[in-house]
Amino acid sequence: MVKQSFKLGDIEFSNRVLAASGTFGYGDEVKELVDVNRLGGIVTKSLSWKPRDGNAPRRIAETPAGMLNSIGLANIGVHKFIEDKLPYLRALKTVKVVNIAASSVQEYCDVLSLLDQQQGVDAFEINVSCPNVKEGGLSFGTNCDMVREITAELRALTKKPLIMKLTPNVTHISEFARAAEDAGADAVSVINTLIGMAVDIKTRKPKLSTVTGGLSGPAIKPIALAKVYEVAQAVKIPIIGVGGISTVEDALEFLLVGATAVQVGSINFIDPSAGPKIADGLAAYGEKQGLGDVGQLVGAMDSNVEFSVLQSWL
Amino acid sequence: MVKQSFKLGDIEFSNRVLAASGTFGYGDEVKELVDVNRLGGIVTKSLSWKPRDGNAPRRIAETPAGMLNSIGLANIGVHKFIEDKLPYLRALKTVKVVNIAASSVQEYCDVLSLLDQQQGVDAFEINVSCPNVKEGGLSFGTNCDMVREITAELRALTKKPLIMKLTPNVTHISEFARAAEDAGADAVSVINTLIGMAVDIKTRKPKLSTVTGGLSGPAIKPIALAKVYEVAQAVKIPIIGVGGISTVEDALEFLLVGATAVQVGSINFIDPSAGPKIADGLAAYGEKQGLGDVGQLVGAMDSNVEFSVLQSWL
Amino acid sequence: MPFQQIVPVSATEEIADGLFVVRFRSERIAQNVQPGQFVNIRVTDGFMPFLRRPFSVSRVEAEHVEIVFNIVGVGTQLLSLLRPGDVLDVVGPLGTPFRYSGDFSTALIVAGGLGAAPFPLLTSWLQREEKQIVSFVGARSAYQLYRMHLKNPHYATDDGTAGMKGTVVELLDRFLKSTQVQKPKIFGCGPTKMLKVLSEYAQKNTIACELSLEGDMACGIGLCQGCPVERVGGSNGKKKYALVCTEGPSFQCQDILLS
Amino acid sequence: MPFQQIVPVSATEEIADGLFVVRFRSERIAQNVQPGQFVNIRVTDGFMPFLRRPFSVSRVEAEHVEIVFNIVGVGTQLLSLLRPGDVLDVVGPLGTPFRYSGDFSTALIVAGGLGAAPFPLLTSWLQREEKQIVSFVGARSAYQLYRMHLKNPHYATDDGTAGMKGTVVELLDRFLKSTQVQKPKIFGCGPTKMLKVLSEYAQKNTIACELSLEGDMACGIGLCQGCPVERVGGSNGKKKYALVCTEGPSFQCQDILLS
Ligand SMILES: Cc1cc2nc3c(=O)[nH]c(=O)nc-3n(C[C@H](O)[C@H](O)[C@H](O)COP(=O)(O)OP(=O)(O)OC[C@H]3O[C@@H](n4cnc5c(N)ncnc54)[C@H](O)[C@@H]3O)c2cc1C
Ligand SMILES: Cc1cc2nc3c(=O)[nH]c(=O)nc-3n(C[C@H](O)[C@H](O)[C@H](O)COP(=O)(O)OP(=O)(O)OC[C@H]3O[C@@H](n4cnc5c(N)ncnc54)[C@H](O)[C@@H]3O)c2cc1C
Ligand SMILES: Cc1cc2nc3c(=O)[nH]c(=O)nc-3n(C[C@H](O)[C@H](O)[C@H](O)COP(=O)(O)O)c2cc1C
Ligand SMILES: Cc1cc2nc3c(=O)[nH]c(=O)nc-3n(C[C@H](O)[C@H](O)[C@H](O)COP(=O)(O)O)c2cc1C
Ligand code: FES
Ligand code: FES
Repeated sequence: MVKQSFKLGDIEFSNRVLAASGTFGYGDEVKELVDVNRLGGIVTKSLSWKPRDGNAPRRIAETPAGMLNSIGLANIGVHKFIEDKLPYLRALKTVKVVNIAASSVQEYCDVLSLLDQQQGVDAFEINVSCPNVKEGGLSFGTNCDMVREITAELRALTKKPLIMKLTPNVTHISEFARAAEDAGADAVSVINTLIGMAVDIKTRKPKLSTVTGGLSGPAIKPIALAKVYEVAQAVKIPIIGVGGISTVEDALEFLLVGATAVQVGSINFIDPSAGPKIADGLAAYGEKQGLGDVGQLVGAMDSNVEFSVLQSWL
Repeated sequence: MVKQSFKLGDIEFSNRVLAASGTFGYGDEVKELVDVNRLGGIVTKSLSWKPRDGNAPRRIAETPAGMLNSIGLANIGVHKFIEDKLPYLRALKTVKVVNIAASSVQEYCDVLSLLDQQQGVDAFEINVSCPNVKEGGLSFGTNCDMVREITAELRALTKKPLIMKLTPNVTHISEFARAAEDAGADAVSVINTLIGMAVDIKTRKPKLSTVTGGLSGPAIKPIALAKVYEVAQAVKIPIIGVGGISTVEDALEFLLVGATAVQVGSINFIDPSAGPKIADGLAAYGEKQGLGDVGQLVGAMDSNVEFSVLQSWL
Repeated sequence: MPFQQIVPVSATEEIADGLFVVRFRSERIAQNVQPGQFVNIRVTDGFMPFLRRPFSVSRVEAEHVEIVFNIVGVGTQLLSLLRPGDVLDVVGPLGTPFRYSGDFSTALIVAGGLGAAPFPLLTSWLQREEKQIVSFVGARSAYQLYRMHLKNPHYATDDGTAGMKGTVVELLDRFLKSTQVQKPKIFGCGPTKMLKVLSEYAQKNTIACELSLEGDMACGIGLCQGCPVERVGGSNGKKKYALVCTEGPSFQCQDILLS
Repeated sequence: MPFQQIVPVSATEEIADGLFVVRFRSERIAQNVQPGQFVNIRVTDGFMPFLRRPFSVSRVEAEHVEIVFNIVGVGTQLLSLLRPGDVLDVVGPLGTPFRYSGDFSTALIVAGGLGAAPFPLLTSWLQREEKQIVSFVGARSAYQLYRMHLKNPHYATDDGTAGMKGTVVELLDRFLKSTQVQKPKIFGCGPTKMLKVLSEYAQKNTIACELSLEGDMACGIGLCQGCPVERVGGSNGKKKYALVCTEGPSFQCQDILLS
């Protein structure tokens, strides 16, 4: 039997496939369709201090091999989460990662502090792709100093695994990963959605109420993979790969370039049991390859290739 | 009859659809398959001072609704271009835009100066997604000052339309567009390819010999559209939209968000006559909508939407 | 309680020009579905189109489930090409059903275009509840009119090529002005613009009214928060939303704001 | 001179387990194609898969063109599902043909697996040129062996389930050691590893040898520079490349470096 589990700090994940934030609700919506415990972990929808109703419709647009969303961080708020959702989650064997969104550093701290005391919250993932009210709405995640500051502040507040989820909408994502590492993060999740948009030709209006939105799905997989690879060259902390992963082969690509684990996002909408299937597939692949541990695949890409940064790809 | 033409400086394009650099060779490869004169213009493969043999195989990998390439700027060099290709091009009625790649500012200047004297070269597009040898291979295009400098230097050397082609692999592409505008560019092309990669699970090697490559095709259309929209809010010079455009509807989306014209790239590989088809489609659409000029569609998106930068899209 | 199942297609039929019925075998869905619920269908093994497509369950016969649709894009195009023997990846039954029982005597079924889809199933359940039923179906022209499996149907077309010339809400109004109806309840489904007019009509005339909405969905099962409809009760700056896929697609008309 | 055409499929056949033939009608391609050339086929109207798929023209009969393939991925899967009456978007004929005439008397055809695809057409042209032909076909096992439309065929399989146990180059070698051949020329097609061995064999024994390569292609018509093969004559730091789609797929073995 090939080993599937891995650890982040004191927390042991039974396998390397997690459900990504915002694509698996709070884990209870699909309990009839999927055996949630077959996932290595679930990451909750981003939680903020107060509930958020989210953006006006239309929030979803389909694109070639992908989708745009503009949910607006709609969530029930941390208090209702603790009351209504945590009791169900607590009973699960899978690792519960709570994702946090906020519009100020203080709000990140408040939400995390409150959750840190709760039983059933195993780890934190921090969504820094949120508009920073103080900076007129510019995303925290595109400012390296902000990412460092948020990481440091939160690090001081919790001993649980702290995962910083990075945005790909920057020139050098590795700088942000390094900032997170320096400030004490246990891991980084790479990537959140890419900025994209679509226009309805008939009405001549943007398809999404917010004009632009976040692109996800198979279309972005090559970009996500390149970002994970870039980060893997830059930091020593574990990387959780996310972006377009829909099959076992996709997950393998992410492990090979250096991801310790992966998250499956949009594919949950099409196949809610994609995560468990991919986890099983990774185990079967490891078995077939005669590996003792799926972890042996992490960073195992054969990169003995003639490569020079002076080569351009065009 | 709806007007299809538009002008850039003194150069008149017969319609708003151009073939993108690197996806239409030097225009002579497909003369038997396509009536090249039905395109508003053709942009040549990037030319450098000396010929370049390009990267080792493998240079192409297919991805969901897109492709990765790592051609390595393979081209015949500016001298051979003038000798072998320009005579054919000169005879064409379509606008000939010559795209230039270089590894130093001096090389950009040398290539442009030589071409500027040639009859049959109507305009220049400058590919700044090239590794800058002086900066250890970092792309010119991710450094705003470099883009400004290259634009200014080249502006001084030519009176022909100067189009700066921007890379999307930056945090705020509009800053680069503004730099190009300030330094005297006549237009910007938005976007070049996105950095991406793919791994062959069987060999555990990167599919491309250069590990990472450039992602193009329908998959990136939502990203390209958002970049064009961002640039349209920031500059007054014309924008040429490029990225994943494969249908008339795609082209319309780009015009609506503010592109003056579009380029079709990867779709040429699948359907070499996609460009003329899209041009005809735009004219037919304009006709049906009772427009006098296809140009009336430029920036005609109805953006009367409730929108605040404080809204996040996740 | 929804299931995800690979089901065999038992029939595909073009019942009118451009109007298709696909029937598949699923005992579990057939036994569990209630009127107004939908199934979410994966139309390709690949990723284009990427998302599932939601369709109301239109009829159930023994272990067979029927959906009805016309071709609007690539998803419905692919569905129309299915042949008996093909298989389909289906999630369902999903959503909150119509409140088909309760304190009303006459069901006034109001359908715009293929908004008729959920009503054959609703009709058979209403008959079990021994409700009276009158149906009103509107379309742009005779051509697009859905005419099957409905009780006491009245028709309206925009161009007058079948039934009354006018909208289906005008048709309903004319009927109610000429006919005494005891304890009516409207069940409406169709384009949002029509539902908005219907909702206003029902509220003005204080008739109970339930609407089945269509909205863009990514998941259909409450995971993505992608399918909001505005809920009554928000304050100006802060709107409140309900999810069409789980809290709907059926809503009491006074609970939601259509735009 | 290539054409882009929408052509009707006239037949699809599984000629052996997993081995498919698709035949389509195109007078223009049928009349213009030369052996070793290929067609580039769009396997879907959509964008998944995104790129066309290149296939050697295997046979021509009147206005009908035949390709042969086995299912390796999504593209060949889609092709295998084609039915007579379906249409196909085809670009061709493309590439540099085999030099089928010239100063040789005996053609030694060497095929690995579905590398046999271009040889039925080559065979008929060689016969017109009144060349002698001997064919050598190798495969992993009897199961995968291509056995049709070739002249004087000899077989080899890795597992010995048909013909000689061994590689097709060993088979060729054994034949040449036991048979006197006047002015031979090798035509090879198959996996790159096999072609590399064949090329070395031909050069060591100074036999003229032409190889038909497969390579990843984005366009197939010289637009993308995506299909390089290393050309002899580069210096260490600066390699030289030829394009498989236009300068090939047929190359003289001494002109290229396989890896
Ligand atoms: C609860 C519900 C029940 C429905 N029942 C029926 C029915 O019984 N019969 C019927 O004909 N139609 C029904 N629809 C509408 C049907 O889902 C769409 O017509 C179909 O998804 C269009 O797919 P397409 O690929 O053919 O069109 P596309 O060209 O892909 O899309 C055409 C338009 O359909 C809309 N659309 C695409 N995907 C979705 C989606 N996932 N959800 C909602 N809208 C979408 C988009 O706005 C798009 O502009 C229902 C929709 C919902 C939400
Ligand atoms: C000039 C030429 C002639 C060929 N003739 C034949 C033939 O007669 N019969 C035959 O069976 N095969 C032939 N091939 C190979 C055939 O093109 C591939 O097997 C086919 O493209 C695989 O497509 P797929 O979608 O089924 O597989 P995929 O799963 O998409 O791809 C499987 C593998 O095929 C390769 N491939 C995919 N797309 C291409 C492409 N555009 N060009 C080259 N390789 C690709 C990739 O390396 C990939 O790993 C030829 C290839 C070339 C270049
Ligand atoms: C509808 C939707 C909602 C999302 N909500 C969140 C969120 O609340 N917080 C977060 O950190 N990421 C959110 N994401 C991003 C995903 O977790 C993931 O990073 C991204 O979608 C890329 O992965 P994928 O291509 O597998 O979907 C959301 C994505 C989608 C599609
Ligand atoms: C194979 C290939 C080669 C390219 N070569 C160049 C080039 O030489 N110079 C350049 O400026 N852009 C080059 N591009 C980028 C395209 O011009 C275009 O910006 C990009 O592909 C996005 O458009 P698309 O999605 O329509 O292909 C190349 C793209 C591809 C796919
Ligand atoms: S469609 Fe995903 S929550 Fe309703
Ligand atoms: S495949 Fe494009 S140049 Fe050969």
